[in-house]
Amino acid sequence: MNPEELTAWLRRFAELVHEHRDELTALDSAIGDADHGANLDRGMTAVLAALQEAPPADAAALLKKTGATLVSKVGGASGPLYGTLFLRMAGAVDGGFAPALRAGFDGVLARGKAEPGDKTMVDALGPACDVLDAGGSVAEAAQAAADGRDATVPLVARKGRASYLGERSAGHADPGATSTALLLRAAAETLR
Amino acid sequence: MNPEELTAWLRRFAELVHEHRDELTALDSAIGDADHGANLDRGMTAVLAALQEAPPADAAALLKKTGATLVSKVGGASGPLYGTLFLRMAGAVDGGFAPALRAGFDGVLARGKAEPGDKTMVDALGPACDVLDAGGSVAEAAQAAADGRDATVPLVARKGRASYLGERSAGHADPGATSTALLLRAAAETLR
Amino acid sequence: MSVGIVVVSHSRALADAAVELARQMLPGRELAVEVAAGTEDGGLGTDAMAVSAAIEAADGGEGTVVLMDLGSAVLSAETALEFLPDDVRERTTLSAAPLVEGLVGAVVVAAGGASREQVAAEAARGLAPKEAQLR
Amino acid sequence: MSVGIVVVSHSRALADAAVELARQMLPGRELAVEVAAGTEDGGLGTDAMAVSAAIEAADGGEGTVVLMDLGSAVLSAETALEFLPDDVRERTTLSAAPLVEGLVGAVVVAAGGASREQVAAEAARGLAPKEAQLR
Ligand SMILES: Nc1ncnc2c1ncn2[C@@H]1O[C@H](COP(=O)(O)OP(=O)(O)O)[C@@H](O)[C@H]1O
Ligand SMILES: Nc1ncnc2c1ncn2[C@@H]1O[C@H](COP(=O)(O)OP(=O)(O)O)[C@@H](O)[C@H]1O
Ligand SMILES: [Mg+2]
Ligand SMILES: [Mg+2]
Ligand SMILES: [Mg+2]
Ligand SMILES: [Mg+2]
Repeated sequence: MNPEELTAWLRRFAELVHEHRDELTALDSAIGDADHGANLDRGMTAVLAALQEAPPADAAALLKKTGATLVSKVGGASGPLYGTLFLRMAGAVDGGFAPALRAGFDGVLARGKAEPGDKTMVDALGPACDVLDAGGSVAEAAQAAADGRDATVPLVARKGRASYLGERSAGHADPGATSTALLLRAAAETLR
Repeated sequence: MNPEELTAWLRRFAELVHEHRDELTALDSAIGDADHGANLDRGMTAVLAALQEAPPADAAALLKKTGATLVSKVGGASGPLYGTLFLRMAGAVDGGFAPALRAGFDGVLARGKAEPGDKTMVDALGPACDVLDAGGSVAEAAQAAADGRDATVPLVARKGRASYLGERSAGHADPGATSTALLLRAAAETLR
Repeated sequence: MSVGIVVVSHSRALADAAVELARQMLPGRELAVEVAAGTEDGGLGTDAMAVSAAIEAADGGEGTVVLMDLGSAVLSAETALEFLPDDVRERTTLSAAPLVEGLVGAVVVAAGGASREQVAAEAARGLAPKEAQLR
Repeated sequence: MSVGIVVVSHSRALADAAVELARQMLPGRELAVEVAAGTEDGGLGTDAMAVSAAIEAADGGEGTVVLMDLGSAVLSAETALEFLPDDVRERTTLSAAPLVEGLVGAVVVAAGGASREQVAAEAARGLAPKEAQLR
């Protein structure tokens, strides 16, 4: 992958996050602390600024800078989680998008210790990785992420702040799974 | 007991606390948070002001007001402990100083759950009560309290902040036992 | 009516910040959370009368769960019980739960209408999320 | 040299107040206690890079014990480890201890020259004084 296409992806993700900021925050207001939209918007704004200020020479450096910026600027649990996603992608980006995203997903699993079905971003990211690994298109992966997000609605949260609510967390989409669906949608719109 | 002699006792205690404020704080600085002198001085100043403002009609009311003021104004552990001492004395003062002080001591034990030898005010108050109960004079009780204070020096604290220090708490007199020795000295100087 | 929460701390700043952090988990929801913290002159300490007043203020009939920072705050809270009306005292639970970690869980379940026992139990397992994450 | 202490919290005010409360137990004594708390713009959140910097600042060679408020602070602290030099990381202990209660015990034993394991053990038993008082 080259830095240009990755930059296009990240720009589009930042745009989508900004557009859906209030929706993400409303979801987090139902089962969390009402900051996921603000967190990610702040984080992605900082990422774009950092990339602009000193454009990284290659894809790995670009993903590393993205991850390092997110772990610092997001503030919430999604900071170290999205940050780790990009940091691990940096180490596997030579193989292309699919293996990079899989490496990132493994990083998210290791960092957050969530399992599928815990009502987290894992439930959107995992299905997307599975589609890509099976040879599916990025558009198909984006659809899988959106389906994964929808499937979080009835789940009871077992990780993160939403888990404080117990049974009351059911009936709402997970904010992180929702933003992850946007991340894959941005990929479908910008990567071949 | 009448309110006048109790007031004389409390005035003298307040005076002694004020005079020994820095010494009490220095002791608490070695094995605590360096506030026992300031705490008790503030508390007893508030007690004298409260008694002055609305002089209680009888001994029980006076002791109650003293206790209620201390639990509010002292700030540290010694507040609820000295406060409970006076509140319980109020219920037993009809029998005279010895049974009142014993009731107060029982209150301190119940409140703080310290045992003799834990390096607390209990180690000064207990011996004083024992002397009074055995028919000794208030002067002899004051001497027993002073001896009890001295005996706290080698002890390892098992209650209160000093217990955080473990073995390092040995080698210093306990601040609360030291102020309790002053309480009994004030009694010896003002009560027959 | 929900169970009320009372935060007893030696530090007013600590108590206020802990309540702010916990209230983040209640966007747009109501809950009686009262603070009794610090000495009158702004120093570090606890005041049994202030604790007693905070418990009465937080108690809307379903009782309260009281969280405290250190051992001497427990002494003040126990003393405060003596100054409460019998019915209020009987529905007051003093909790040994971790102040900050327990408070966050407690406000969430209290706002969800849980019983006093449930609120206290949630506070008591306040360290569980950190322990699970560090395992 | 003593073991250093790091406080990671979503709230700068909470961390500062907790450190003030704990430092009361060190009248006139020195100890490296560093805070990584809040977002850059003064909001509630944690920053892995700030945690990393705080650990390096608190580490005088004997390592550090890191206390955190909530689960997401643990994620930031674990991420911070990745950005530390190997030797510093190896002598960093992330503790699930109660933030406020553990901090008070930790600073006292750290200032007394205890090992990193002893400091972490003392922090872990931070609720013991409250539990003993409420028994
Ligand atoms: N341990 C975890 N593993 C995976 N995802 C998690 C975990 N904890 C939280 N999340 C994700 O993070 C999202 C919340 O992000 P955000 O609101 O920014 O952080 P915070 O909850 O700290 O305020 C959740 O919706 C969930 O998808
Ligand atoms: N549980 C307890 N039982 C009896 N006495 C205690 C207890 N805890 C503390 N003390 C006494 O209180 C004294 C400390 O008082 P002070 O410094 O005013 O309070 P704090 O320790 O809260 O700052 C100790 O020296 C000890 O004598
Ligand atoms: Mg959130
Ligand atoms: Mg948050
Ligand atoms: Mg003290
Ligand atoms: Mg004190």
